[in-house]
Amino acid sequence: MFPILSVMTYIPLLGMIAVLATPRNNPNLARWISVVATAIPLALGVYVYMHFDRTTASMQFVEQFDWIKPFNIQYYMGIDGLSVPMVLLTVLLSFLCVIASWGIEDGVKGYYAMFLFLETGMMGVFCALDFFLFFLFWEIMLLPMYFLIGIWGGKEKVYAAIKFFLYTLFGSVLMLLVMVGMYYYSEPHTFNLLQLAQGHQFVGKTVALFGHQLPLDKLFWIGLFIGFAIKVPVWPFHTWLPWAHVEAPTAVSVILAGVLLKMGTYGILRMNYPILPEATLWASNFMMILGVINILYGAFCAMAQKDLKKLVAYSSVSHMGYVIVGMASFTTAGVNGAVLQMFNHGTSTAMLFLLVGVVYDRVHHRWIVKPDGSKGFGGIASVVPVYTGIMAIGLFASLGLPGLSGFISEALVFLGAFSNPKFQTYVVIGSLGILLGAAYLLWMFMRVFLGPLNEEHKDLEDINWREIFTLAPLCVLVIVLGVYPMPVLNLMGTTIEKLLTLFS
Amino acid sequence: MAQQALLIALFPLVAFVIQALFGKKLPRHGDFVSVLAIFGSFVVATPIFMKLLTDGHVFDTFQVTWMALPGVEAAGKLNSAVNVVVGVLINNLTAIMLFMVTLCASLIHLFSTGYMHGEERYHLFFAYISLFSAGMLGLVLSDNLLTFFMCWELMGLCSYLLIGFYYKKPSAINASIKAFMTTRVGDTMFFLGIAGLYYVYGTSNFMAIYKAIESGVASNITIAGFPALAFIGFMVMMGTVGKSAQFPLHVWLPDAMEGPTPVSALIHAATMVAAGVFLLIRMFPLLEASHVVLPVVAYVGAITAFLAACIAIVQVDIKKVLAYSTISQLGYMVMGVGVGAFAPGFMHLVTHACFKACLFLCSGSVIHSVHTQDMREMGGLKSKMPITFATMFIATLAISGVPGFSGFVSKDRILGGALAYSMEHHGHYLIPLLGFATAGITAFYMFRMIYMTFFGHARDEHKHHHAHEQPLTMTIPLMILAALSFAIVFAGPTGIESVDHIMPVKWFDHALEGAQKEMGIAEHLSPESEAIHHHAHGLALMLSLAVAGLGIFISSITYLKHLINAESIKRMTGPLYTLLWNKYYFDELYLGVLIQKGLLNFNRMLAMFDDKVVDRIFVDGWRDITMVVKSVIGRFDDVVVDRVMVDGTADVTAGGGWVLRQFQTGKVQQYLVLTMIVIIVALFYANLGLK
Amino acid sequence: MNKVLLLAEILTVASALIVGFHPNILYASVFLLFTFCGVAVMFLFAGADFLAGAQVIIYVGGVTILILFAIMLTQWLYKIKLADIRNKMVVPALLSAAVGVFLYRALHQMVAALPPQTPEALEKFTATPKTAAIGQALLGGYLFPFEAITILLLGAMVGAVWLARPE
Amino acid sequence: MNHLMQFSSSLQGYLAVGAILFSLGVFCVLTRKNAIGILLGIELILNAAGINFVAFSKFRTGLIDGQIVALFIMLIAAAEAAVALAVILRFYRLKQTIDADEASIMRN
Repeated sequence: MFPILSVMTYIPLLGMIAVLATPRNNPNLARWISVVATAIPLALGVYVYMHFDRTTASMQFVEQFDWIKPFNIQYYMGIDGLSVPMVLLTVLLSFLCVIASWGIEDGVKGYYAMFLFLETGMMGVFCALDFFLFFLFWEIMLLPMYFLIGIWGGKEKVYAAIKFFLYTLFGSVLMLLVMVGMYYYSEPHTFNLLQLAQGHQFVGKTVALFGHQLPLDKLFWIGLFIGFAIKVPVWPFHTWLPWAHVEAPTAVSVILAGVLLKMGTYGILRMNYPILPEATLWASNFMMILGVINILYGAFCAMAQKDLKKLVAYSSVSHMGYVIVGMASFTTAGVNGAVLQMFNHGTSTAMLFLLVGVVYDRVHHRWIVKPDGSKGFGGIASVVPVYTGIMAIGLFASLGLPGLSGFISEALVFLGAFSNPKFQTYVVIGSLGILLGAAYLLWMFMRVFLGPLNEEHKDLEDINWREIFTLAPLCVLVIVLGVYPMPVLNLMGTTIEKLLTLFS
Repeated sequence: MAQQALLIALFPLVAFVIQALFGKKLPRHGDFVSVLAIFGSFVVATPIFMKLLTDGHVFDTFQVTWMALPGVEAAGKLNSAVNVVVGVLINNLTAIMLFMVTLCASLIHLFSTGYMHGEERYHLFFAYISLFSAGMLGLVLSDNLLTFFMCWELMGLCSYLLIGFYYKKPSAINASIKAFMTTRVGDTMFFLGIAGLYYVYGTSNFMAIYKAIESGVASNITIAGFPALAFIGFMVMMGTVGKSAQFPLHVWLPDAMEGPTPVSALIHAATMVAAGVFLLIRMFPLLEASHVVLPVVAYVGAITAFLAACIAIVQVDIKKVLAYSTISQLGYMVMGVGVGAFAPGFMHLVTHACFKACLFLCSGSVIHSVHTQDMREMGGLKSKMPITFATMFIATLAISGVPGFSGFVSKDRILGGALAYSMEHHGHYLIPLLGFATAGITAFYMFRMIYMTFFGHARDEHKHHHAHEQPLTMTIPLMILAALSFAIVFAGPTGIESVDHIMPVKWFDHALEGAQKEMGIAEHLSPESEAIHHHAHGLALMLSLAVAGLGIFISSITYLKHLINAESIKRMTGPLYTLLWNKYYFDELYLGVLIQKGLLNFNRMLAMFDDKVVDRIFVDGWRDITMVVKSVIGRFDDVVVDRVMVDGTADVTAGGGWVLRQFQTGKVQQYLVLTMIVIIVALFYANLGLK
Repeated sequence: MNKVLLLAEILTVASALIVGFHPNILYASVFLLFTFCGVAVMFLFAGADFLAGAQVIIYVGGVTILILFAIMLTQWLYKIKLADIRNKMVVPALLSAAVGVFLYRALHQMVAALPPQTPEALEKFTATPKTAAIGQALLGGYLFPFEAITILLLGAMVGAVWLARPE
Repeated sequence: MNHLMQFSSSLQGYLAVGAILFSLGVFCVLTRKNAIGILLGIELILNAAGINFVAFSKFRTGLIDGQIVALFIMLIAAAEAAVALAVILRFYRLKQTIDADEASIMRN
């Protein structure tokens, strides 16, 4: 049977090798190879979308064979309702980002090689069903990000790259410990996630740590949660995100916001929920509080930002807060809303970052208000009308305006969270986030686009066809999913139904 | 019939898409696309209205499953399946609203082709207006609160875009963001109400809710500590307060006058703000069931009406006067619903839509001709703009509550209801008191506006000279709207029931009774409350006539005959005047205190906290700690390990080497001596061994 | 016959003492000559007739004369200060005596370990001439050392000539 | 006297002479300052070794191997003496003296 998942994962790797082999003086060849290397997975992704069986919650397109026999480690790849939207998002965004980063001039070969390598890492994380394989791809994905930010980034790129790398590494160390712990404490020592999920193996056991017996499953849960929370990012661990976004080149921060943030929540849903249901129930209150803090904290900080990218970065923190609130509610609408929000946030934030990139490539600064108080951008709507139009769509999508995709997932998350009597007060507080979200995004739209034109930018030329080509699919997705979200929603329905049976 | 009704909303939507994408390239920038679309909707809406008129009742629904999330079949459990079903509901209320909205919108579209002629982003204006109409019609048609909320926010977006239409003016964009944010506050709470509905009933469909309330479901469930129905009722009310600019969220409507006048007419008079009241009417059974919320609604309505009316007295900008009058009239409607008189409330909504749209359009044509909004620069335009004067005067009579006009009919019934409410509940006398006071003040400031604009001598010769009557495309809508302001349209020639027995016009009352039955509101009042109502209405009739007459009288002696000098009154009332002039300092309170001092400083402080504390200390702190540890270990490594251990051994070996070297004397014989010693020792042991 | 052997041994020991203790190097060399003769006689009585002849030719004829030449070349005759200044002698004397004693005891114990020959075998051994047997042994079992010795001698000769050549 | 004759013609006699010669040779080497004196001592030692070999070949083994080894010792001693004297002459030419203590260039 054609190993479609592995092909999708390793085509970019082949692309990378091909790109490295191209002669240095011909950057365009490298660009076209990487376009092809991302187009093929996109095509396969569409094939997977067509042939994905929506009625069953079991794994599909499975590839499973022994890899390291003595430790019972398998090369186990497969996708279900949870990972399909993420896979599609990864494939789509990678394709668009490769086209969006046409403007990179220096070190083109290195840039595209790293980018394709990153795509392999991401695909692997979403398809891996063996903890060891998952962890392997998780680390693979880290490396190219470090180089992409560290080499092609902005002024303080090295600081940002190091901070990003060490932060996530700290998380993955905890994950490693838990992985080994799980391998050791599971009856037939295994890394296979599905087997680990059977029989609540870690519930009763305790482990002696620092002199007293600690409950094993809660320990595992906290370890995994911190490892993934850093990625999401959840409130206390989020400080790497503004740095990484501000310093990363456009396409990289699109991928960072569009896909990498989702790995955290995907990880929690893939591992914490099925394997440690009791611990998840025990910590649901804790997660909900963190989610609400995320929403409000991100929104408040975003309001005070002067840099466009930092503002969007903090808005991502706020929107990921919705995902956590949705997840922690354990209701059908909530969790479905959370996974849909992961997809929608991916598309709308990708649009915002691409748009910020468009203006950054022309003017090489992103100040709404310059640090010295003078006007950064001002009233450029009159100069670049088409750009303003698309920005408005992106803006109102992430704002959660009905008719666009942002609203659907936000509404589902809040309806779901509200129908769980325990969390109603949290939702009332969290709804303040919707309000603040509108505030800082519209404030930015006003300061940058409306009002009197800032003379500095009167010769700003409008958006060109290449940029429109990258933004068009996202616009279509945002509008179509806003009107009729079922195409994505029915992908995940049955899987989430099975997942939630653990918690009712 | 419901499927065709869907077309009503789709026509403007299609027009929006065409206009937004190709508007610029179409001839006349595509304004005809929007106008045709809205007229198309009007044409589709008319048969529905006719059906209501002929057989007094119309009902049809059409539903489709929008979102289906699989889950456990049993309802009420956490992971139970969620099926979001949306659709179209046509009943008496919808039919009337459809007809009224499409009519007003069409007339305003026609008017704005003239008014907006030559504007820079002409095509975008029509795109936004079409989108707005689609939103409003979608709201009226939707049979559940979710799509109702979606269209509600879509309208909020359009009002934001249209208020900020002249985006070069900073005041316009501030006004637009203010409008959006204030309504957004209301919307967020409204959304929580919807979430509450889904929690309690699992659906937000009106019909389902009416039945559930009739069967008395969920009287004991609590949401976040409050009784469920009270929570939902309060949240829904806050939605209305936000959208219909009721106190305390009314600050955005006066600033919304920054937008072009047709926008003010369409959005901020006839339709959008009315949507809030329409929501209350749709959710009336729920509000009634929660017992607590209705009085609050009544008080909010009364207070808003009175406060807005007072401010309107001192305004000099013609559109601001009308804006505050709108807020005041909306307060009336909300008060009507609050006191249980939801049929008169709905009637007032319809009548107000017509005459307020007419007033705004008249003020638009006045502004268009004299190019100023300040009444102090107008005066004596009666002769210059006869048609505009005539239509405006009719609308003013209607709003002031003069019998024979539509305003009088609905306002009188609301005041009657308020009086009956206070009599029945032996308290709350403040509501009718404020109601009658507002009626008087309304009459006063409306006639003040008429006199200052049209009567007396021209205060600004230059502008007076330029004043001219508008072309037909602008005056026809005025005339039609003025025609609709007569009482005969709604309840008979004079509007006074006792008099109208000879030629009663009962269609409106029958429609409203049908709607009430549908909603399950018992009209069967007990006999004594029947008597109270009758008595109240009689008393109300006398009072409202007296109050209106008084208002007109005072207004004419001060502004027409100038017997009382307005300036002297102003000086006398001193502080009160400044209070009113500054709109009770609400703007300063909200913008200054809440936003500038509170929110932005909090954000700056939080962002700074995030950078300095969480980032620096929590994260870089680790780096500093590792630096310290590294240097300590580094020094330890140099001093101890390197010096003592390594070099030490080197010295020892060197010393040892030195000692041994001394044996190397170079004298051969001494070597032999040593060899001999060794041999002896070896032999000695050998001998021992052998033995 | 044993008296001659006894005399030879006493001669050897006495002259060895003089060689060891006499301060004058010339006298020591001469008495070394006599030691060698005594040793030759001992060889005779030990049945090593060829060896005794070789001893006389090599040591007495060659080595001692060589030593005398060396003395003549390195000590100025007219001021022969033949007295060899002897530094401390006590420690070496004790040392060499101890070595001698221990050596003798060790050999003595080894002797006990080997089976003695019968007297008539001893007699027959001393009587039979050994030259033929030595000749065969040299070119038979001991061919390799024999050849090695010839090369050694050649090397020594060339080295000595090269070293002692005048500048 | 008869006992003494008995002893001298036996193996122990030869060994005693050998041991005495050996120790006198060692003494001579250790105490002589004159390089040639050292040579004398060495010759004595070698002869002592020869005697022991011959004695054992007669009194114990009855084989001529001992004698062959003694023969080889003689040959080597001759070669050694020649070379030693050449060295001494060279040293004399260098240092005009053949005092053993002068030859200490190789010291520590």
